[in-house]
Amino acid sequence: MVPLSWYIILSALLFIIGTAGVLLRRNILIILMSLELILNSVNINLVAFSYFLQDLRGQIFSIFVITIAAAEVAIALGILIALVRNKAALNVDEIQTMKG
Amino acid sequence: MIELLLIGIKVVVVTLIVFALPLPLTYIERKVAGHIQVRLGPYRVGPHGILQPFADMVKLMFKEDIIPAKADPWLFRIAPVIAMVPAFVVFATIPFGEKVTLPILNYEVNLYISNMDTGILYILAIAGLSVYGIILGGWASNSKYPLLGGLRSSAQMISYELALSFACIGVVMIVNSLSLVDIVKAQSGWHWNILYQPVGFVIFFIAGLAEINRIPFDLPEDEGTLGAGYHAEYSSMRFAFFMLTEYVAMVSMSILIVLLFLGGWDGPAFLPGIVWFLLKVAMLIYIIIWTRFTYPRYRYDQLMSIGWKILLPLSLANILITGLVII
Amino acid sequence: MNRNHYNFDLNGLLKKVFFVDLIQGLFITFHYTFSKTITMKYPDEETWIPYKRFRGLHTLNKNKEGKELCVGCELCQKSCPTQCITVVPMQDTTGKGIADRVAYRWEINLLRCMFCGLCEDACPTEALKLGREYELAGTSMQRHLLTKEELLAPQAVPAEFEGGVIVKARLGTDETGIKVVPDMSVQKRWW
Amino acid sequence: MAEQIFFFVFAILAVGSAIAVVSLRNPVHSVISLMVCFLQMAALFVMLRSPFIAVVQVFVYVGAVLVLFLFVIMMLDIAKAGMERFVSGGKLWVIALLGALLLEMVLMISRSRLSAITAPAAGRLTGTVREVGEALFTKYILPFEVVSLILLVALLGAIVLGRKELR
Repeated sequence: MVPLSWYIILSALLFIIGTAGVLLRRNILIILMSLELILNSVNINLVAFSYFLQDLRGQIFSIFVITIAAAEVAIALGILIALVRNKAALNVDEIQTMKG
Repeated sequence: MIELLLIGIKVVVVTLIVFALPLPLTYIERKVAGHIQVRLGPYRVGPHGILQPFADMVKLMFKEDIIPAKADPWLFRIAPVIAMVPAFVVFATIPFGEKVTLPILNYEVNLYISNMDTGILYILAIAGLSVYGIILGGWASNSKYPLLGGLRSSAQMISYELALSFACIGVVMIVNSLSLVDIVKAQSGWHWNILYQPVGFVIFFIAGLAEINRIPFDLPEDEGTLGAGYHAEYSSMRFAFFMLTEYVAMVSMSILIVLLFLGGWDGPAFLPGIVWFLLKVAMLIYIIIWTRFTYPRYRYDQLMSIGWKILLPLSLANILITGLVII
Repeated sequence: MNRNHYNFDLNGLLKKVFFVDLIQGLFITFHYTFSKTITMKYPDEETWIPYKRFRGLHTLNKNKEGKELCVGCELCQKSCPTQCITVVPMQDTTGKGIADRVAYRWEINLLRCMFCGLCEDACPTEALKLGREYELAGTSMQRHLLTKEELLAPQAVPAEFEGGVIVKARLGTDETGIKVVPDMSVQKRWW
Repeated sequence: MAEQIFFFVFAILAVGSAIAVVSLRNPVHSVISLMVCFLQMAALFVMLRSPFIAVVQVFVYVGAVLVLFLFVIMMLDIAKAGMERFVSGGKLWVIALLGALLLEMVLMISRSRLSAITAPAAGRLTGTVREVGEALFTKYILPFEVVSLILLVALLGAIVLGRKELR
């Protein structure tokens, strides 16, 4: 039987890896993927608790998380395409339009 | 223990059958094509060319395996496998019949590997993965025509998966279950879903043709404009894997249509259920081949407008009307 | 004013909705599926006999008494644009030719021949004809350098045969190449 | 026991592919690793008796979101963006901080009362589609509608952003 803490540790690991990706990489595509990774690590938590506590709320909320993540990706990639079309930059450090 | 053993045996048997199916299917497709075009088709290898697929297989095995110099070697190698795996994994939840009693052992066997609670969703989800092989194969070749083929297929598959899934929802609403076994059981006694969901059937069939890249929607491998499309750079067994995938996808799509709309193994009692099932699947495969050699290919903008402007609204309306009727 | 533009075409709409045209197309191809095929089962079972005008492998003729018609005049050699014909005449009094001059050697290099038929036109005694043998592929050089003796042997299709038919055939293969042996007794028309 | 072996296989593959996602230079390779990672997560969801979430994960993430990623990557020119040097010397403090964060989390988890929660022998929840659906459409109907509204807005936003020229 797999104890609950294992799932939590796995999700913590994935969360840290995702955060590292966001903080270390400068490629905007990789940053978006790392964000997806973070969201998914939270999903593992939710589903694990849902199973171990026999509560459906975890599953329901992981569905919501997945939906929001899909919406986020659609918008983010739309922005990305518009950005590349205007500035031809994939590096987040080069995108400083809002800085003034 | 015997249950596990049985599942193992079933997995092996189904995999072997699915692996072997493309051999007769290529022969049948070429024969039907020949006769539709007033030709003979393969004729020389064996009586009426019946050994032609084996000759082709041997030829493909001994061809040189070429990897283009500028290709991404890792993705280029793995893409055919990524394409092939989903096509086979789909069969994990496809039922071929209900229970049969083995004649000698007197043991009841279910004619499916697993009766999942999320049957249709699982199949649609896994079938959606098959696009990866095509996209990656096209991208990894580092050549313009395969890349265009990969791009086309990714756009096409996302577009038509919507209509395909929505067409399923009508059936699911009638049956009240996602499990394929339940869906077939609900259709027993001539209550076939094609009678209740004719629009859904037509949408599913058309979107299914697009999903498995068959004419009139085979834009990803358009010979006329793309020179074989996403597998233009592939040769030898890697090319064979792509071919295998396409034929297996054709079989699984026919099986899905039979299960969802044509009553599965339901039929008059003078033949066993599995025979009816196989007959229906064979008929659908024939129809798919038949349409291939009847219709021309659509243009790409036509393909997109059919998917988004006709099939998607139609499938939404179908769901709406089904819901109203059920209430 | 042409109001045709605004007319609502119910018939056309119904045709579209029920895929009438598409189904008609399907039935056309279905009809063809079971119609007679026009493919010739060429090397194995059938072969095509060309018309008389066909220009295939050369043949040297004999007259009714079995005398060689070739008089060794070398006109064919002179007229040949690719110079693939070699003729060496000699005097002969044994009467195997129609005159006392016959060809000592009459050789042709088929690899250079382009089957233009000028040699046939140039021949004054109608000894040289371009026959109807067209399976000329082979694996050795010797097969393409034909001598007088080989050309004097009668071809499978007789010269007076009209041609333009499919006949039964048998695939005969030897070490030099592929030969399709026609069986002239069973004939059928094209299509 | 068998379950633990499976857990380790899936977990190691997931962590390994996640590391590959953030460390590979080529974005296409990153997407493939992310696909592997998500598939492992789906497998973990199946182990947690929630097959519906697993299928939704495969359907939405692997089948749609990542294909979208691939599509966008192929449309853009990644050749020059791929060759970046991403762990510069100044970023070492980030790694140290993240390591500290991980250590803290593991400590907290190990000292918490989580181990007291044991897996239910025969749970009430079977994670069937019926259960999830009933909960979604009765108790959680409001969040559901809000999420569908968000999806609609996202759809419109993506269409507006993707147009050739913004007016």
